[in-house]
Amino acid sequence: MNTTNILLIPLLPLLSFVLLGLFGKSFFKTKAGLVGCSLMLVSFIIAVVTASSYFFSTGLQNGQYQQLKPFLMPWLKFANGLVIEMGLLIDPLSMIMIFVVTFISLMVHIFSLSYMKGEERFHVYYAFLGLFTFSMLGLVLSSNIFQIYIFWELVGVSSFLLIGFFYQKSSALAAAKKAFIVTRFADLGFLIGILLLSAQAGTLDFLELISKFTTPGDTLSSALGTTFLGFSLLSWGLALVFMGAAGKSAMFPLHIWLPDAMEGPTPVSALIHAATMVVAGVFLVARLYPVYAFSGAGFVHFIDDIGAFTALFAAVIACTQTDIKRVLAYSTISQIGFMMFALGQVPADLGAVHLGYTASIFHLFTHAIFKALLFLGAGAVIHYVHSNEMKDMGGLRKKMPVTHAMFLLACLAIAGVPPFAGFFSKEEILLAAWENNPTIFWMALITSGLTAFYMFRLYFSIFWNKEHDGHHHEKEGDIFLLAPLVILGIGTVVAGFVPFSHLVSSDRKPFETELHLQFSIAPVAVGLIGILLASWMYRKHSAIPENLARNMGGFYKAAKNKFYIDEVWLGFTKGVLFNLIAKPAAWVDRNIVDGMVKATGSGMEWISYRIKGLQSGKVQQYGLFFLFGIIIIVSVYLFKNVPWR
Amino acid sequence: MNLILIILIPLLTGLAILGLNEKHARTAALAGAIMQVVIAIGLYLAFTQERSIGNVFPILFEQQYQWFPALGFSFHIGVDGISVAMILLTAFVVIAGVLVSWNMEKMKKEFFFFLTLLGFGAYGFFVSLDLMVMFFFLEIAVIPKYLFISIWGSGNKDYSANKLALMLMGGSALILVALMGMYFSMPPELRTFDMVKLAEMNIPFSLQRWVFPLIFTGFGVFTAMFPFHTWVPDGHSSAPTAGSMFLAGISMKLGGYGCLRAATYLFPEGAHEYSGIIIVLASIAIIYGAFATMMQKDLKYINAYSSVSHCGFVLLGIGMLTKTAITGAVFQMVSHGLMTALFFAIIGMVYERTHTRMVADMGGLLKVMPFIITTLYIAGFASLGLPGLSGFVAEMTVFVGSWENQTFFHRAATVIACASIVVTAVYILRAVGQVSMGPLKYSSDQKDDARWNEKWAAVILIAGILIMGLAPFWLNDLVSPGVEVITNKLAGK
Amino acid sequence: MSGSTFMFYLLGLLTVFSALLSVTSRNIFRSAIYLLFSLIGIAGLYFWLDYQFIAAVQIVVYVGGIAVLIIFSIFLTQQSGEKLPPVPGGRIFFSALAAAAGIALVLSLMIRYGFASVADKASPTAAQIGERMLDINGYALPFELVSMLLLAAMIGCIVIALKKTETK
Amino acid sequence: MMEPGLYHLLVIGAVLFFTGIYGFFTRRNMISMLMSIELMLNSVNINFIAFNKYLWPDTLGGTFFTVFVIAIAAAEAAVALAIIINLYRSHSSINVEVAEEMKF
Amino acid sequence: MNEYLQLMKSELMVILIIFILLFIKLGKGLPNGTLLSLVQLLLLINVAVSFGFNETGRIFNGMFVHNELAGFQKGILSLAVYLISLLCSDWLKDHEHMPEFFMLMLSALLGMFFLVSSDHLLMFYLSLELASIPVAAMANFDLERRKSSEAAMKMVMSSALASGIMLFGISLIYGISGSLDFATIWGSLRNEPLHIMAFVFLFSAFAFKLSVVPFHFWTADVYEGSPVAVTAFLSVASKGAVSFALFNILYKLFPNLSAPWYTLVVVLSIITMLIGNFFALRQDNFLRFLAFSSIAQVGFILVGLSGQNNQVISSVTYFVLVYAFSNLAAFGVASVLRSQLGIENISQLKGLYKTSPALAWALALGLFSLAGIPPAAGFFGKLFLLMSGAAKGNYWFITIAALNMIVSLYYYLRIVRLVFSAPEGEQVQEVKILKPVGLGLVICSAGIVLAGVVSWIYDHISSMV
Repeated sequence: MNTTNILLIPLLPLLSFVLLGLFGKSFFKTKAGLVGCSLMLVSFIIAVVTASSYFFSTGLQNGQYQQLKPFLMPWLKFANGLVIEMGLLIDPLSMIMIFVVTFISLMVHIFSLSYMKGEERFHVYYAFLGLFTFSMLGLVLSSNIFQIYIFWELVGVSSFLLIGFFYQKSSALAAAKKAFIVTRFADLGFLIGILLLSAQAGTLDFLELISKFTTPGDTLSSALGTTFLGFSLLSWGLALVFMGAAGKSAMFPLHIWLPDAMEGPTPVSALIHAATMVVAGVFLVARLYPVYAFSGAGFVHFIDDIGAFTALFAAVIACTQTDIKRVLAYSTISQIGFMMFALGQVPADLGAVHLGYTASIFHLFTHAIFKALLFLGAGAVIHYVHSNEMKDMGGLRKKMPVTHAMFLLACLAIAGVPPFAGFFSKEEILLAAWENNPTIFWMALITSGLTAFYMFRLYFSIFWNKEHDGHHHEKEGDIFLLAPLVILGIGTVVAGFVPFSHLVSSDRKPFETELHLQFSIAPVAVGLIGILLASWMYRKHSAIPENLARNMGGFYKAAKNKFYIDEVWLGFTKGVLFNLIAKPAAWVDRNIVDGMVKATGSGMEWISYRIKGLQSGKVQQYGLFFLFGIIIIVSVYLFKNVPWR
Repeated sequence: MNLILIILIPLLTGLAILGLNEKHARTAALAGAIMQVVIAIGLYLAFTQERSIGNVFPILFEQQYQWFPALGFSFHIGVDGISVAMILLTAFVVIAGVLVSWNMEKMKKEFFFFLTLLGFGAYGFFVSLDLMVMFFFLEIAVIPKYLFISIWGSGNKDYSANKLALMLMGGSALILVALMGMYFSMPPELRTFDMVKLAEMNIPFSLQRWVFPLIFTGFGVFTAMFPFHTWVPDGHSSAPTAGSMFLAGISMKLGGYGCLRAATYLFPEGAHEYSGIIIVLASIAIIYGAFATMMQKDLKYINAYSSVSHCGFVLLGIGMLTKTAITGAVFQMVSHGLMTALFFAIIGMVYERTHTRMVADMGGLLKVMPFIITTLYIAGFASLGLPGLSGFVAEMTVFVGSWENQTFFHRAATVIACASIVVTAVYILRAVGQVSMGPLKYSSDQKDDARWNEKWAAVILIAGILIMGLAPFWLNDLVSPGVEVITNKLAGK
Repeated sequence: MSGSTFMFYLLGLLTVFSALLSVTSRNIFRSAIYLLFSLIGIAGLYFWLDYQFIAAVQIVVYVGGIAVLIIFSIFLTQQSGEKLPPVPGGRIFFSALAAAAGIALVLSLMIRYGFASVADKASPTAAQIGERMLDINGYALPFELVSMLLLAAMIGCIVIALKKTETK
Repeated sequence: MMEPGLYHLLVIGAVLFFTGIYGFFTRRNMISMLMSIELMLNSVNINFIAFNKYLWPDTLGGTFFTVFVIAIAAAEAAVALAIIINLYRSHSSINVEVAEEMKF
Repeated sequence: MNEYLQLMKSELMVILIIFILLFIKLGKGLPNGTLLSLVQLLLLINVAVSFGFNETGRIFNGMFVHNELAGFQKGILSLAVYLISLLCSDWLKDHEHMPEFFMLMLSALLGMFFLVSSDHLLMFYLSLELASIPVAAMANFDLERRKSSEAAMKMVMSSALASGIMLFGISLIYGISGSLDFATIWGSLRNEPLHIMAFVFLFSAFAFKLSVVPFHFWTADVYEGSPVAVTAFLSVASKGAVSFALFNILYKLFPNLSAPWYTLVVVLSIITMLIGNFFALRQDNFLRFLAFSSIAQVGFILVGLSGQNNQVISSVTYFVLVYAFSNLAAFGVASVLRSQLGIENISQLKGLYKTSPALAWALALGLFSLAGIPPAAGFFGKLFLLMSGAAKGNYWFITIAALNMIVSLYYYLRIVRLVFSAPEGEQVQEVKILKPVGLGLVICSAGIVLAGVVSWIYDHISSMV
């Protein structure tokens, strides 16, 4: 595998961004989509080739996948050995990621051909998709913690642009701003974390950083030795970096931006807010996993608590939402929660197999596929009924059979029903949890039950329930719309059988995992219960949900209002940042700081008017001043110079 | 490379403009500006050429002429990497300014004359190696601004013009006193204003400790140092477009450059003595400016206040006294110069079409003026520090450099500075988003996009921003040797 | 109390009192006349100091010239016998204060300084004065300069005070 | 002390001088202001002569100064009177208070 | 005898011109225009004569001292007079007493010449009177204007008072030292109360002529009332001459009292700058404004005078030269506007640039130079004054001075703004610029631009001291 090929993977999408951005309108017009797709396709093929060659031929050297840096370019040298490098880091993680990213991105590109047809800013859309894909690929291939921060920001901004794509909707603007600012706030932590860690380690390169912080040495000892507010600098750094990760991956309490981000075009949600960008946080933690794992399990527990809580919390909210995309959004949050806490499952002795790590990446992989499928399916539905609301849907299974089938597959997968993809990955996660931390396991179990419930609630109320008339589309959608669904559907079926533990593991050594049937009974059962419950409530139109909601009362209301987290944040920004800081600052500036300047000016005017009487125009008075002047001067001198006075 | 050219060209251009009639003034101005760009780039090439053939002498292309020898002046000019960067910046901003004001109606001739005069002052300032020559050019660059605002300005222009001129002149008065103090406190045989000579001798600390703060504050006024920044919002908002571009783009950099070259470099011990205060003031400026910006309703005010915040980074970088931080400060000067000039240019274009600068009165303009708004986005992203654009490079360099200081105080200041990038994101997105997105508020929904001159102005500046943002190593290689000289002096080597 | 001493005091008193009267009297003619007396008294003092030449100049220029000039211009500008308006008290007070303070200051300083008089010699005769006046190493240059000044003054007076018959 | 000497003359001079100043400040009539000035000049002359007589009898400086002061006094008086007369033409009064148009 | 001619060449030249004019006047006379141009020509020659061929010498046993520097200073003064004769042509050419005016102005100039090069108290007194009495007469030359005669009255009265007080001081000095010759006096002066009083009495007269606060009150009224030509002469020539003379007084006559007079000069200069600025802030009458601004400038001259010996006189001389150019540019514009449009107020200058750009540029240059803004020469002038003051190491003083520069900037720039702003409503009508006026303005502008950046002028001056 040669470097230029790998470079092409991110650069081709960039090319499509530049081409379409500059000449899209004037030159390509409606062909823009095709340009984007073809470039993406090439990039995808190269990615597949690269990944497979890595995994199956070159990568594995004497029982361990090695980490390669085929390309490295110093980008900005700081003084003391700190260098921002633009590089490629080839290891199992990044390989899996480039596959996922290019694959989903390609699907979305194709899907959008029909979904976005006739949009005024069609070319811009594809340009932005290109930009995003480029940044995401750059992110996953980064060899340098600062490089990852750079692409991290780029990803954020392209998500901003895509969320705000329908720019004339005020809601889109609001959502885009919210997404950007919340993640930006999180990135602040990431940045400071980087500064802290890099200053401690004296390097920005991932591998060196990891080795410096995992092998005992003065770097590590100083990082652990110097403490601030009772925590070691290292845990501060990791916590701050995790803050960034949590922001991107919508961990509680920074999750608020993700549901609103659904304002963007649905394919975009599929790409960015389901499959790729939102898992960047997981990726980051996985990237630094050795350090997290090593840094004395202290901080890792925090990670898995957050993850598990987020998973449960989001699942509860998902059960109450009626906007199908929001349901999917919350389910995404919950699933990422799974991945996150899976990463937290560090075995007591670091030598042992880190099942959680593998499981988390595995789940990332499968989830990307079926969640993309769900979103695209939802997109198809929305495309069909022109609404996001469940109440406008129902009984679509006859009208759009393909979509229905694929959607069902995806639901089964996410519900963890064997033999679909979700089953395997979630299995491993639960297993890892079971081995390390039973409480987490139980939370996870409940969550997966809820997952099954709300997914099938969604499924039934879209495709079954009472017939909803008033849409007279004949065709379900053209080939571009359906092909991606089908492909992803196939993916959903087969993805589970990938021998993932052979590919990805914390120490990059392949290991064996076997299915523990007796263990997997419980999750599957919980899943089935959830499904049955959902079908009983939503398969036919009935009053059960309302009654249930009424009985649950306050809790239901709270859940439906997302437990008022948004309101809390809003209160914080409006109340504190604006009214308590910004307003006073502006006032002080105008009235006090500037006031002093004004005061000097007006003071001079005042004086000059007060003393004008001296110039009275009376020549005798002038003379009087003259004489008094002399007398005063002389007598001053007398008192100054003559001691005996 | 003869540096006299750099000073002479704008001067001759100005005279030519005065000589020509109303119609051809702008052509002459443009020609002059293009020449300046060519020369600036030529200078850059020559400079790198010299360096590549291994000329490590810090100052290149020196020239020295007798000038008031009786008083220890001498017309001594020369450049190092920092000045070259600044000269490039000036050339870019000047040509952009000329292009933007291409369709100036009122008193064209004088307008372009004063614009070129400003350029003249700036170039002279950046090449001068004698403190008094520096001072001379510094003051040359002040008064045209006054006339700019008071003649071509808008709004409460007389007040703003006075405030700007008086505060800046107040700053230079402090500098003047400090310079004289420095001169006469030295033993007669050592008295000189020549920076090269001064850098070689070591000035007693007792002198440094009162000269440094005066000089630094004096130049700080130009860079909107915290309590002395209030001329910025009024001045920028009342000035005509090209005026604000020059004000924010270059003349605030005069201050930063002076703080670096005249204060920190020549009085290192003083710098060490006062760095704490500088850092505190800079952090205040950064965060407080950012928050004050959040409350602004007028695009120009927004950009003006954000300039206060951004120039805070310059002072912070200088105050941190580490090589990286100072390099970052220089980066920030260049980057802020480019992006704020771009921002003001865009504001001018938008204003020309919508006849308002109030954010609340605009909306959805992306539909009617895609190019302009796209550029606005680029400017906005640059100023909120998006990677790939200049702002990011500069800010990150400052942060990393500041973090190099181990003490809690320095790191707290750095964290505060970092926090400002969030606030920046908030106000930039609020403004830009409101202007560009949402329901359209415009007289017609016909396209009314940039004209050729505006496009070129924007493109030139964007090119600068992108080059710096994508390939910072060029600028880094240019600047860091110059900075190293300064940091060596700071380290007492 | 020799005769000369008595003479001196007489002259001194004449000078001072007529001066005081001339600045206080509210009839301008009277004050002009008092001024005349005061000037004559000063001339007398010069005689007493036997500076005959100066005394002569004094009488010729002042008594004969300036005083007459002043009286003429009073004729030009004043109807006879009208009194000057009274002076506001504040002005008088301040002026008196200033004058008193001045006298106190000057005299105290001069007396405290203690000028030591030398045994008096013969005063210069008109002849000596004349020689020095026209000596190129003496006072020739000032002499010429004064002549220029008088010329200028004359021109000025003519231009200003000349009654314009052919006004435009 | 009764024997008249330098200081008696100096006292006379000082008194005359400040009498003149007093007059200058208090008189409303320009001509009488002029008279006060003449008094001042005379007092200065007395000083010169006195100094010349009692302290530096062998120089002629004081004497000559007196002569020239007298000459200049004449010139000054002439010009001043001319100006006053002209002012009288335009203001038809020589009271100083009529000439206070320009102020502040 | 030849030596006398050599050393007194400029004085003799002036006297010659005076008599030429006198004879022309007494003879059948000439039409005003020709006479004016003749006078201008003669004055030009005079400028040349006074600048060229200066030798050092001391004649009339110390009553007349001449050297290169004195020659240069006389040159500056005659240049000022020449420029005035050019710039005020509008007013002069149809003034019925033009020859007398020149005779008076020239005799005043003669007085200044002697003032500059006299080393003897008597000469000092005489030349000072010669330099002021004719000016008082000139101030009255607008015979019909009430203000003019009021100005003349105020001037003559207060200058009489001043010279009276100065005479008293001189008499004391004579009493103390028994001589009138600087060379012999200075040794016998000590830091004693009486000596100080004598000094203050003497100093006050110069302060009066320089219009240093609190001896300045006459200035504004006289400037406003008198003809522009006279005002210009007062504010440039007589100020220049007096400041040269003051240098002699301070450094040749009272070196032993330098401790006391230094503080006096510093304090007075601060007060002067402040008062000048404060009053100038709200003036609307242009000449009155210039009066107060020139008072503020005098404060700066005092800053320079307070300094270290060698730099003082060079910086002061240079400043006076620059100040002559700058101030005369402003006065030239003022005189053109007053005599053609009767404009006296600043507020009427609105939009002058529109109608007559040449005047506007000249005015702007002059004001910039007065405000001390580079590249105008005034910048260097003030800079050097400040440097000579700073040499004493009294930086608070310098700081105050520098801050005063800022205040003055405010009102100078205000006028420039008015001149360049384009008003909607009424604006200045067209004015026609006579050739001599144009020439004068060109000379002034050239001087303003070149005298600064071309450094050899200052180098030349400092080489002479």
